[in-house]
Amino acid sequence: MFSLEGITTAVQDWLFIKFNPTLALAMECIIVILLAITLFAGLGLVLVLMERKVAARIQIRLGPNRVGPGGMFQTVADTLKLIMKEGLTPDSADKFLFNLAPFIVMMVAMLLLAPIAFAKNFQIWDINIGVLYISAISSLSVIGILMAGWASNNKYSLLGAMRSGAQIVSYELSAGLAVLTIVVLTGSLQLSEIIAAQQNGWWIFKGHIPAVIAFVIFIIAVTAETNRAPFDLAEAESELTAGFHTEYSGMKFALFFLAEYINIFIVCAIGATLFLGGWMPLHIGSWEAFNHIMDYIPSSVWFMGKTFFLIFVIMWFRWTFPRLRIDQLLNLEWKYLLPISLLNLLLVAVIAILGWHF
Amino acid sequence: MYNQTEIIKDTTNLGPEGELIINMGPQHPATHGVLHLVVTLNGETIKKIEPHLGYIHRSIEKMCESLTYRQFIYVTSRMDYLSSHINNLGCALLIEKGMQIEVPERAKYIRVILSELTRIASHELWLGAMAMDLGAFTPFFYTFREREMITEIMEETCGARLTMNYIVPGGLMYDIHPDFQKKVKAFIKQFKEKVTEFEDLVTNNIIFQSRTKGIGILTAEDAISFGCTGPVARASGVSCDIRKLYPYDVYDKVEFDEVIETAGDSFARYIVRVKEMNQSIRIIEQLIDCIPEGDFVGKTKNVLKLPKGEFYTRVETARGELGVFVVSEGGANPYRIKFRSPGFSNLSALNHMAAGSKIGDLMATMGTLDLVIPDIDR
Amino acid sequence: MFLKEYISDVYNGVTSLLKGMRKTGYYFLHPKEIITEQYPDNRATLVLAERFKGEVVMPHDANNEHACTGCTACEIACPNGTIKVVTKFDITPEGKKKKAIDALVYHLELCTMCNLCVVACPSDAIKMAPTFEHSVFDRSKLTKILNKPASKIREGIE
Amino acid sequence: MSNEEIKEIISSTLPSATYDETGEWLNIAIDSKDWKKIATECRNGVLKMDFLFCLTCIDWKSHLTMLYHLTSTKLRHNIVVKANLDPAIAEIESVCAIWRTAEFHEREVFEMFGVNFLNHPDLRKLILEDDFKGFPLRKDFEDPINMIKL
Repeated sequence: MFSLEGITTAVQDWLFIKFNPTLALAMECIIVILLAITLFAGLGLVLVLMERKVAARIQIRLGPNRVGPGGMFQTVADTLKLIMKEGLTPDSADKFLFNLAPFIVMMVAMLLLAPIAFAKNFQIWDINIGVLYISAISSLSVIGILMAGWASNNKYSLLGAMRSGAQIVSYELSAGLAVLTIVVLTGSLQLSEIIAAQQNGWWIFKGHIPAVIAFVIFIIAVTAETNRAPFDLAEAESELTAGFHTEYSGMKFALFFLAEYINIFIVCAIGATLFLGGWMPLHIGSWEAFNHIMDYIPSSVWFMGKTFFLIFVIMWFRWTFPRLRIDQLLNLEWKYLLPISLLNLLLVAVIAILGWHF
Repeated sequence: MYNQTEIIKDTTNLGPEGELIINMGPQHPATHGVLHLVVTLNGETIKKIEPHLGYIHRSIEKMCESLTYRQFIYVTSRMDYLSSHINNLGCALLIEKGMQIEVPERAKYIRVILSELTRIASHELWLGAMAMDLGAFTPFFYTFREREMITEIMEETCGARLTMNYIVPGGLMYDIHPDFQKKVKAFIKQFKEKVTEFEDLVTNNIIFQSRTKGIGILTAEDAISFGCTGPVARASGVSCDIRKLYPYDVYDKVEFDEVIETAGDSFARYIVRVKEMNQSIRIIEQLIDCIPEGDFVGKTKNVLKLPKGEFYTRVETARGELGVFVVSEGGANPYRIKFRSPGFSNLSALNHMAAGSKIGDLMATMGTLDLVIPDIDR
Repeated sequence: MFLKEYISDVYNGVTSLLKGMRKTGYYFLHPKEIITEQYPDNRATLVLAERFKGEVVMPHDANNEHACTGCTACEIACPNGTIKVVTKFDITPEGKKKKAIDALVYHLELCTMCNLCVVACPSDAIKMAPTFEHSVFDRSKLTKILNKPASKIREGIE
Repeated sequence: MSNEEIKEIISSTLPSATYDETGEWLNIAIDSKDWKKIATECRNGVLKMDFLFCLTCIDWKSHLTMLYHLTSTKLRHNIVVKANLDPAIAEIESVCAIWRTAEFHEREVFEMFGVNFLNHPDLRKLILEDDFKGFPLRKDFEDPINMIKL
């Protein structure tokens, strides 16, 4: 079976033979950082194009189709355009915070990449509190948004930032509780162990209805957390023109834009890891032949397939639903999602204790 | 009194009681044109809305004073460009009333069919734009698909897609295209199939309903007091359809219902417009097969001269009652023209409707008012 | 009952959302519904309505003759001074002076395509042409002279 | 309600009103000072004129005429009330408190004709720029830049 595991071990062995351990570790770090940045750029380009194509298909139009075959290089061209643009800083803005904000948002997104298992044994940092780490870091992105909104000295930005603050803080809760159901089922915070526990079936199948409910709540909550429609109140362009990034232009705007898509990718990757078995292939009970065929598909393909499916679902939401109002958004969280997920967690705990899951 | 520098100062500072003052527009995605609202906010709650108009003011009333009666009709297409045909019709009706010009039956039938097509096109555009105001982008494209069919019918028969100028005093500029009836029927068929789409996508959508129900309530009394007309007033339970009350052309011969809702909120206004589209289809279906043969334009003099006096006609545009008021001195040009545009009066109710609600509600309220800025500024 | 209401609220909300998603999902899976017209590429197959009011033209026949008598009816009918008729006096073979057009100046940049000039024309000398690609880099190019050089009025038109 | 009945009711409030029935609707000419009284009577009295559907002004060069088109949404009768004003000191009572639609229409007439509405809550320019000089819809208005004589 083809796996990325071989490559990583080969590189590591080679480095440790050639150099002393400290230097080898440093070089590994550099390689990882470079890979992460490349992945960032690549994902950004792919996801933006994907969004535009999905939107176009849903809206009975063609979407970008001029630059490159099927419009493949459209986002590359857009990025080039954004790089060449002048990055304006408003006169009355707090210049330091204004320029810092996009990098904070970006950095948070980058940090979140660390514990994600892209394929079998292909993980930057298999931290033993992986799930906790993700919840902790992902709530930091609101600081960047608040910073951007406040520093712009623009009332639209400020309103957008305030909305986003209220939104992210409250949706953290139900996202956290939904993740917690899986932690309860697995009994571990380590992502690799959560994946390993899904060897004989994904949690969404094994965990009965509570797992499905948790999955739905997780998807809703992360859609809200990444400020995507129908929860895109922070930018709500028909109300606040562009919300917190109204004053941003050029590459600084592009960083916000990129961070949004990377965040989507990351939350979808986490969703795929927790509920859909990460890189685990689909196995159905005792169908040996079927399971065997599934095993031949590389683990990275499994992981990417699941992640992109979830990304597609989130895009599908965006191009279907109208936007909620801020008080309805908070109502949804506090009156519906939070009680349901608390109840759900209780159910899951009972299931886990009594060992009713497969 | 505001002047330019004061507006700028106000936006960087706070209001007298520490409120946020936001200049919404003239360039804003939700104002559909160059409407400028100065919104005073207390947090997310709106305290006061003050419209600043005139960004697209062309003084059409003054312009018309120097045009002849034949010429001034085309200018009115530029007022409410989404129901330009109905605007033209209002002006033509006024001249016909003033000069007692006999209009052939054929022309009357075609005028009504085209008016109703215009109304559907306008409501379709409104539906898409309104959904977009609330953050749903996709219905916009679906509505434009059907609207495109109407504009193509218009293009084929009138020679233009939006500002048709198809009406002359006494009838029509030229006869309908031979394919007209066939195409209109094809449109009706497709429209009936596709109109259910919006029920799934918009009308029954829980988010849409919660965004519009109980939002921007206008009571019947207020609607009358603010001079609201059209779907805005009808959603509040005021019967004000000019087509029913003062029928013109062949509206007295067709059967249709005046759509009236009583809730007076944004959702009622939405429902009124959707049902109105169906009523328009009903009118077209009754007329399309029985367009009488004959002339398409009546006999008129070369130079039209309205007798001395004051004349007023009203027509029901997609947005409400358009009143055309002409004062004639007996010459070839009108002495004074006043257009009582529906949007102008409807906009004046905005502050009353939206004060006290959230910014998001303002979009729902403004969206369902169906403002066309050139119609307000004239 | 509160709980029952709560559950039915959630159920109805979710089903209404799913219905909407089914609709958009249908269009996602049916690319045949796409209605985009790729404009500059489809120029060859683009059919414009014959009545489309794009610009005013003066048809000339094979002998380079037109039907304009220079009566200025169009100039009078035009609401915004788009047309300017410049007349001259031709000498007919019999030695009489006859009014004819020197130039029919048409300002496309002022024209609103209202068709009033075409309706006003007593000899059907001008008509609306279904063209729409009028953009040029120099505004002065929009001022056109409709009669071709050395064109004459057709015989028999008064 | 027929024109005769309307006349009777108006005359009982304001004997000095004169009538003109040549047009489509009954025209009532009043003195501008009596307008508020007539307006209140029309709105709240038996006439139930609750809908002010058109409010405008005409410049007759020698004088200005304010026109109020009123209708009743319950009884469906229309009247036109006219009041002549002196262009130099054009003043008339505002009817914002009676028909709220008048607020915008009066502001429009204020900037276009220079009619001063007394007791208007917010009499500012609505459409024109704030520093605009002159009253564009008056017949003696000249704007050499924007008005092109054809």
